[in-house]
Amino acid sequence: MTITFGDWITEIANWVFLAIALPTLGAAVLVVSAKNIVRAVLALVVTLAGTAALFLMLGAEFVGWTIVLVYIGAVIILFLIGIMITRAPLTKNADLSQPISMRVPAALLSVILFAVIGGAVAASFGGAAIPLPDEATTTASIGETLFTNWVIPFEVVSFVLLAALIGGIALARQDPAEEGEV
Amino acid sequence: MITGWFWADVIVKVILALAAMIGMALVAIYAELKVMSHMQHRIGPYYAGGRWGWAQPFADALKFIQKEDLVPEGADSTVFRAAPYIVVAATFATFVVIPFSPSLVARDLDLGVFYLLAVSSLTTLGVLMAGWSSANKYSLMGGLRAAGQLIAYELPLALAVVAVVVQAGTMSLVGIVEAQAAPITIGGLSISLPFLLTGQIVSFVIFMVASVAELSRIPFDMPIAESELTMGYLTEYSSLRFTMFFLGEYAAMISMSAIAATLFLGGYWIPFVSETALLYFGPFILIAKISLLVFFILWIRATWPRLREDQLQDMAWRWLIPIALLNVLVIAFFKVVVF
Amino acid sequence: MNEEYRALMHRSEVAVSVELQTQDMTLNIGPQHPSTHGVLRLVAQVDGERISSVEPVIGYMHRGYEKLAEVRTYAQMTALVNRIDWVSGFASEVPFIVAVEKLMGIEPPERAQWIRLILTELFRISSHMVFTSSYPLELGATTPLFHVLRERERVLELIEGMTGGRFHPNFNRVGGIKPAAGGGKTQKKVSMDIPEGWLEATRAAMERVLLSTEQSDTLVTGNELFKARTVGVGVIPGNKAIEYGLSGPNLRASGVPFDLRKHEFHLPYDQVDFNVISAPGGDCYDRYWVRLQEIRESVKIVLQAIDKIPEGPLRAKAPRVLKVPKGQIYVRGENPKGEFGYYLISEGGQKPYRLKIRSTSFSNLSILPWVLKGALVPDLVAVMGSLDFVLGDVDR
Amino acid sequence: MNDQPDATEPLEEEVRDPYLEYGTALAERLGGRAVVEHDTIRIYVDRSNWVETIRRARDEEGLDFFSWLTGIDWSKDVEVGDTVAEPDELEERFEVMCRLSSVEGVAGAHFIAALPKDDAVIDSITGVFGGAEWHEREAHDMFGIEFTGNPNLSPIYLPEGFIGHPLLKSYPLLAREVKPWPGTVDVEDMPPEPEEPAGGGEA
Repeated sequence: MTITFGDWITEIANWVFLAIALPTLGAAVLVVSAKNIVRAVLALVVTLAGTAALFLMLGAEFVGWTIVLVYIGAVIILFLIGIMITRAPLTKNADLSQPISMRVPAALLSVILFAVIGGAVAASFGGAAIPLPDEATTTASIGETLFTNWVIPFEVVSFVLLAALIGGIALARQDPAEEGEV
Repeated sequence: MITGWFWADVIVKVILALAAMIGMALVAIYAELKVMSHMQHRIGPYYAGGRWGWAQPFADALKFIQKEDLVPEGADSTVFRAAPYIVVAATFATFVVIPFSPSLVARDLDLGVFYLLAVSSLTTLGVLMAGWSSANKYSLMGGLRAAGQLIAYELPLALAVVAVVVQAGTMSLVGIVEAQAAPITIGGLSISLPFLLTGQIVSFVIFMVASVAELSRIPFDMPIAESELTMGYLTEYSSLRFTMFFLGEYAAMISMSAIAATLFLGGYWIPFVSETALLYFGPFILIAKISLLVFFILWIRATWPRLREDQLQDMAWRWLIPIALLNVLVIAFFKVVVF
Repeated sequence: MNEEYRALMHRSEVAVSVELQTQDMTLNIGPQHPSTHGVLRLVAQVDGERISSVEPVIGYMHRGYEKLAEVRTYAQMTALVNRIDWVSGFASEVPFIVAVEKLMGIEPPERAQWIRLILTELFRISSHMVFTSSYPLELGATTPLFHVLRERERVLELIEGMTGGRFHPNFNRVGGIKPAAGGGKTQKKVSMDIPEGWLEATRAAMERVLLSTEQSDTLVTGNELFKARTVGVGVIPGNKAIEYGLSGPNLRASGVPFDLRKHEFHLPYDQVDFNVISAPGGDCYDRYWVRLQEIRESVKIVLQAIDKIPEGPLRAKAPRVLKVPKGQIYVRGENPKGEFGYYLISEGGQKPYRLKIRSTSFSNLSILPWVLKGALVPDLVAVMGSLDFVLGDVDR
Repeated sequence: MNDQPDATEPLEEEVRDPYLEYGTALAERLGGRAVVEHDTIRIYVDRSNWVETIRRARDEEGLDFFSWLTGIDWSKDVEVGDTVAEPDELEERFEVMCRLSSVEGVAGAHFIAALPKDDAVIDSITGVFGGAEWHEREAHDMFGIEFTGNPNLSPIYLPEGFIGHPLLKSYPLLAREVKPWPGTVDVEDMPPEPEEPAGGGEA
């Protein structure tokens, strides 16, 4: 079944989709084009928030709020702290602007990547629509599947994360003896 | 599906929640003025509005608003201007899921608790933005302190909540209240008790400590420590934007107390009151519990000096988080094995 | 491109391997800052929250008292000197007046000496109470301020009842003290003495002061958070304190039990019984604790003095126009903040030839760069507050 | 430390003056000339011995408490204030005066080194007492005395670019110049900004 543009545009939800998607897209462009590193990160926040909102629209509440909690609430904050502790000039960062010779291939690559992924998704799902879940969200079922069918991958992933955590601490922590030598 | 009524419903609820937030924040400001005064043997506000100086918070707000809205030279004005909105919006968003009675809740999300944690973490973002964009070293240091503090205490806070979720078996706030209202049978005696009395006392203490830290209130108010950083990330703010931060702070205090009351003290529910009565008296019951917790937070402020940033981090990572983890373990054990 | 990239890699590697190259930030604290007690500026080099060096910039309140002294008559100077350390004005008046009296060979009557002693101690109580009230405030505790200042008000009322002024009594005269406040020409005889009921009021007020120290004990002294912020913070060992000329409670908190009241007897301190409070730690907590205990000792002194104060005139005969014979003298006294002294050079005539003011806070503050090296920014506030300086006393 | 005068005994009416005895003995040991009046011990030392004397006073005499350091401008020509009593006998000079005392008793002495006015340079005692730094900076501000060896002899009180040394006897007190003391208030205009901030004998 195909959806005409007329059908599409009369549906109020699609307006909401546009209201979210367009700023998200704009913010995404801003992330790579911003002249100030903190602003770029803040634009990334908007992009992520938009993505989260799209997930919410699709009824994937758990994923949506996870993006907010993990990406905006933790990852971005750590980005910002890292930047601000080391250097956070309020002016433009000179080393952020790349020469044209680097911009053009980057833009080209992005467009190709988008085309490939978009094409692949469209080709495999086409106009297939998944009905929005009713009242209950899918969180319970996510949890259930995670801890029954996928419990081993889940544990493996958490183990990897733990290892990464320990590795991070080991890297960041200065050895007192070494410090003494220097 | 989404209909026109859906949007009308949303708008009405948003306005109601906004009114509740601002109204309760103003009351909290007034309470702070009065409670602190009496603890310090002062009279406190006395003239504004006549009796008991009840209009003092309004007068304060008006005074702040009529000041000049300054953006410091050299500041990143877009970010600077946006920061207070983020803080207020994040605080406001928490009011959406707080149930004031079985039916009086803007939106009872299935993921209520998860949503709360996600949304309240956005405050950090606003604070960091405010600190960085002010072009002021005190502000930057204050913002960094705030962020470090909020990150450190998000963890014990979440873990304390996890313990409650494990016991209740749901993340919906209404569900959690109902779980507390459900009677437990010990021997022949059937009784319903709030979670505080049924094994969550450790979680409650951790939650309260962490929430005071999240609120940046004494003894954890290093981000705005006036004797060190003048006013931290708020230093450069004036006028309406300062008022927003100010209101946001007190609204956050209310919302944190409301969450604590809901999670641990039974929210709008108290024993021996029928379902129907709760429909009408629920809000008052919840507000009474909130007041109790707010008073507790004010009391702390009147009593204690502030800690140092490293001591605060020490406390979070070396004490609160391990204890909270252990607590989750114990509660999960009881939940799975004993009951 | 490749080479550039390699250079970039190289650079980053170097930066990481040496150490994380973060630049020290210059943090300008003051001259208008809530914790500097006035116009003091600290130029601190901070690495994150750690202070690598701090340079106090003083002189914003320099009023040139030593120069002014050379154009003021001795009588005019008493009004000036109690403005040096305005929290304890009377205590800084006394050594000056004593210096003039000694040069002129005038011995003030006993009663005047005792009144000087009582007032000095009242000002000490008042000054220490300012400290015990405001120091917790620097650490974020608001309530002690109100509880302590409320009782300090009683002390100020006493001072006002006697001298007519709350801060700047200007009450000393060469040869004794000024006639007490109150009364007019018609009541000259009555008003020439301590106001009626003043001694009883003092006794009552001292009760309140003791009560307030107990309140401080329960609210502040034992407070775990207060201890966490102050114990082991800003440690000044005894020998450093001596080297930098720290005196008063700051010195005694470093384990040096030196109190001028036990050595210099231009006021009858030899006739009252009190302990020299000292603490071994040299940290902020000890500096707080010593001052709190000294309030109790001062109360003890005042109560004894009330019992011992003899009857008699308030003022010895002194010429109306003060001409001080040639000579040099140094008189020091135990100001609430420490050794406060005047080196007075008179070449005859009505004005000093040179007056060197040994102000306590100047020396007490001079240790700040040493003690703050390597401290954290929050400790800066804790240490600075614990030194209990008055900017007027630093800048003179 | 045995030579400390015992101040608990009344000093007057006694034949022996403990301060005088202590001061003379101290000066003898440290190599200086003692003048004692009004219980104030002054020990005049040569400026070449300045640091050495201070160090010895600290190490050998137990005078380890650094109280203060300042300067005195002895001058016949006095712009403000009173002149000296016998101007003819006065030798124009600076004096650098440092008070050391003990934290165990009343013992204490003022060490004084005279400096000629055209060569007001003396060694810094910051190596002996770290606390002397600020005091020397103050004396440098107020009198223009140079302290060789002071690590940071920048102005401490005076604003940057200030010309002149306020505590010199030749330095006019501007307020006194335009308005005789005790002055009538608000009669004259404010003094115009001086072209050259009052330096030496400008007035």
